[in-house]
Amino acid sequence: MKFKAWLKTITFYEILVGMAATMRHLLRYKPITLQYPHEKRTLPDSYRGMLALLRYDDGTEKCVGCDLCEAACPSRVIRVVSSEVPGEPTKRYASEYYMDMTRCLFCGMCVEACPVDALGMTREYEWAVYDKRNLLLNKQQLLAIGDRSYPVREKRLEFQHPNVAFFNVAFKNLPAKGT
Amino acid sequence: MAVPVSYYVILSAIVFITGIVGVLIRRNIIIILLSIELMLNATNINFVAFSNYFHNVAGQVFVFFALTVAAAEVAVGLAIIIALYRSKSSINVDEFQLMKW
Amino acid sequence: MAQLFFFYLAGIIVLTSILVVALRNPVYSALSLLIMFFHVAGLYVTLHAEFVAAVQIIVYAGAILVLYLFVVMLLNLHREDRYHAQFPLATLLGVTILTEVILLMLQRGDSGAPVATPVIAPPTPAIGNTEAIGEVLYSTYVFPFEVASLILLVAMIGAIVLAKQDLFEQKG
Amino acid sequence: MAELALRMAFSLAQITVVMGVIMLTIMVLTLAERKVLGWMQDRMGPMEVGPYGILQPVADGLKLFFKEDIVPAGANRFLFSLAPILALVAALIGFAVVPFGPDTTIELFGIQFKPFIISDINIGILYILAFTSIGAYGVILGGWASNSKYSLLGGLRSAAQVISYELNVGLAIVGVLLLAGSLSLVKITQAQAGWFWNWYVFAPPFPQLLAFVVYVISAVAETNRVPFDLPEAESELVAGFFTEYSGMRFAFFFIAEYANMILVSCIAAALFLGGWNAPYPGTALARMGFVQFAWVENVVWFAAKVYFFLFLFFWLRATLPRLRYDQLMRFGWKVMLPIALGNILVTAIAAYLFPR
Repeated sequence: MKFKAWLKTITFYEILVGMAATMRHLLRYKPITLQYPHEKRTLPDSYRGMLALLRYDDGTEKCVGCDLCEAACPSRVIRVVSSEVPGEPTKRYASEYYMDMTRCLFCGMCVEACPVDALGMTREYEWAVYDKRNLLLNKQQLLAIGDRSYPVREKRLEFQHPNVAFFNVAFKNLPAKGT
Repeated sequence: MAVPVSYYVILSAIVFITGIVGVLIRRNIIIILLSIELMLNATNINFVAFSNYFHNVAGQVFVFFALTVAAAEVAVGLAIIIALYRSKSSINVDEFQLMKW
Repeated sequence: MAQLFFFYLAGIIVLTSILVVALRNPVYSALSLLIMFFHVAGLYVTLHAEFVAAVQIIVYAGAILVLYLFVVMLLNLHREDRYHAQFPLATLLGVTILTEVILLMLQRGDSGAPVATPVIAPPTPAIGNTEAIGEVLYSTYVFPFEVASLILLVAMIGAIVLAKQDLFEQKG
Repeated sequence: MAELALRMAFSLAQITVVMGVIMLTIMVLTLAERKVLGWMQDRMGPMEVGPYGILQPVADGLKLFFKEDIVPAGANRFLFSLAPILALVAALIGFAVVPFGPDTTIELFGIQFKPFIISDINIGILYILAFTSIGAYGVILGGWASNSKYSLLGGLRSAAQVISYELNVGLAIVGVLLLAGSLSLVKITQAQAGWFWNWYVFAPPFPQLLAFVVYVISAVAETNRVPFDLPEAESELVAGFFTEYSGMRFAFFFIAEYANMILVSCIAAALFLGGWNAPYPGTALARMGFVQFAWVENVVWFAAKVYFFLFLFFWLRATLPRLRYDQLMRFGWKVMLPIALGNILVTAIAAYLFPR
């Protein structure tokens, strides 16, 4: 056994095996490289890309300025300034909405937290910019992203089924029965 | 148009004297060793010049012995320098007075 | 032509050897010594000692001077402030030896003519420089050669013993 | 005087051609290395510039040429500029004695010229060894003059490594010199004519296989290539001695490294693998009657051997991880050196017992 090991050492057996492996890869050349800007991977269904603000089908913003996304965000990306809809004291909207995408870690918690499904995750990921300040997105930019990524819009809540309209907030996130 | 051998002797004398002056006036041990290399080279020039002059390769053989001595000197000398630098953190010759009474 | 080469090489040798002594930065000193070694090698080539020239560059420039630079950088030395105070002694010694040499040269009245007939007949031109040196080194000078190898061995061991701090310390 | 001028003009032309070929080879090598590495690692290598990325070296060269040339604060400006030049000169000067083709003479204007050998000096090997050892200066001075601790460490490592392995290179060559009885590369190559078992790797009386292995390993170490690329270990020392270099000075170091690779490959081909000799006696072209074109075959064989070694460099780089520094030194001094010395001993005895 010892002699065998010694023989392997002096004949560079292990090194030769390694070199044979690399040579085999050279001869059976099958690159796994993706030429990225020219070819792109198909994204998985649950891909979480750029965040976007959504609209209803009549073009009004979904966001009601409730600040829940701001509270849910772990890295404090979002800043919402909410105010009343003029003339309708019971309704509110986000007069300003900022996302600092330099800090965003794309966890999707804001989307989960939104009671009116006003936030969505798109499949955009090519957001490299030369100036970091360009990543501080305001409401108009976020809405624009939503407009181009979600061409099919939801109906307004009031015009949906009356039961849904009655519960009105995030019925799918209710706790399960019996807990 | 051959070069007279006396030119080589004068050249090596000048280099040798430069080496002596270097040994005497410098404080840095490394420069002193470099000056000693200068002196050894001066003798080598002489050896080779005379070997050419007398058509006898024995002079060039002696250059090898000088080279051997130079290499040995460098190895030991630099080892001593490192040892001295460890104990004194200086290589100024004025500071090594331990053996002075 | 030969004299032209000689004066160029000799001039550079003298200049760089003075620079070795005069420059205050040890790295610059070592570099001018490097230039000097190259020109000495060139001088050897003009003297038909190609083998010695190559060995000069390999040993002096390739090994010895690299070791010097190595130590200079290892110790991270800075430039020296002033020279030693032995200027008068150095001047005296230098001038004395220089005048001695020049006097000797003048006394002989040597101008290149052979003083004595060459003792040993010139080797046959068919043998190259390297072979001739090898023949002499391994026949006439075998004993000095062995002694030289012994010197190198002793120097190697000595250098290791000196430079390695904890060689003789007991472990544990 | 006219003859001297003619000879100088011819030598100058030779030098220009050789430099051009070497620069071209270096350009090819920069691409080939990345391509081969990529293929061995299931990647593609550069693909962007030109079809299949073949114009990448041009793009690299342009980029390095126009890049800003930065001298770091506190650097020694003179030595910082000198170091890359020293490295490049030391790398390129060795090609003067390499025989690229057969030892034929052509007659031009009544003077004999050797077209494939710039100069055939009788200490050729020693000349190359002398100037490769000068290459360490570029590295060590570049490391020191940058005023950066990574550069300094890289330079010191490199100096120690180059000196250690230069010894092994020299000792590995001695076996061949014993058999050939000459220091001239042309004579050594001529002595290996005939069938391929006359090459000194396989040559009777004692094949220099051990010396060949020692030479190849030491040459890889001496040119600072993987797996012995400690002077420029990216993960430890940023980039070693040329961390602080940019632009053309960086390019000089880069070219010097590749030129060194080509040089050691040329020496290995000339000393161990028969240089320009084909593995069979004579040349096929000469047998078919094209005697005046036989040199083409010789040059092609030489180039093939050199390119085999260059490919070996890439192959090793794709396969092996980097050694640790103390492992490298131990390997050099405790394994390679005794093998080389033993090889010299056995070869000397064999050459004495069976004189050729």
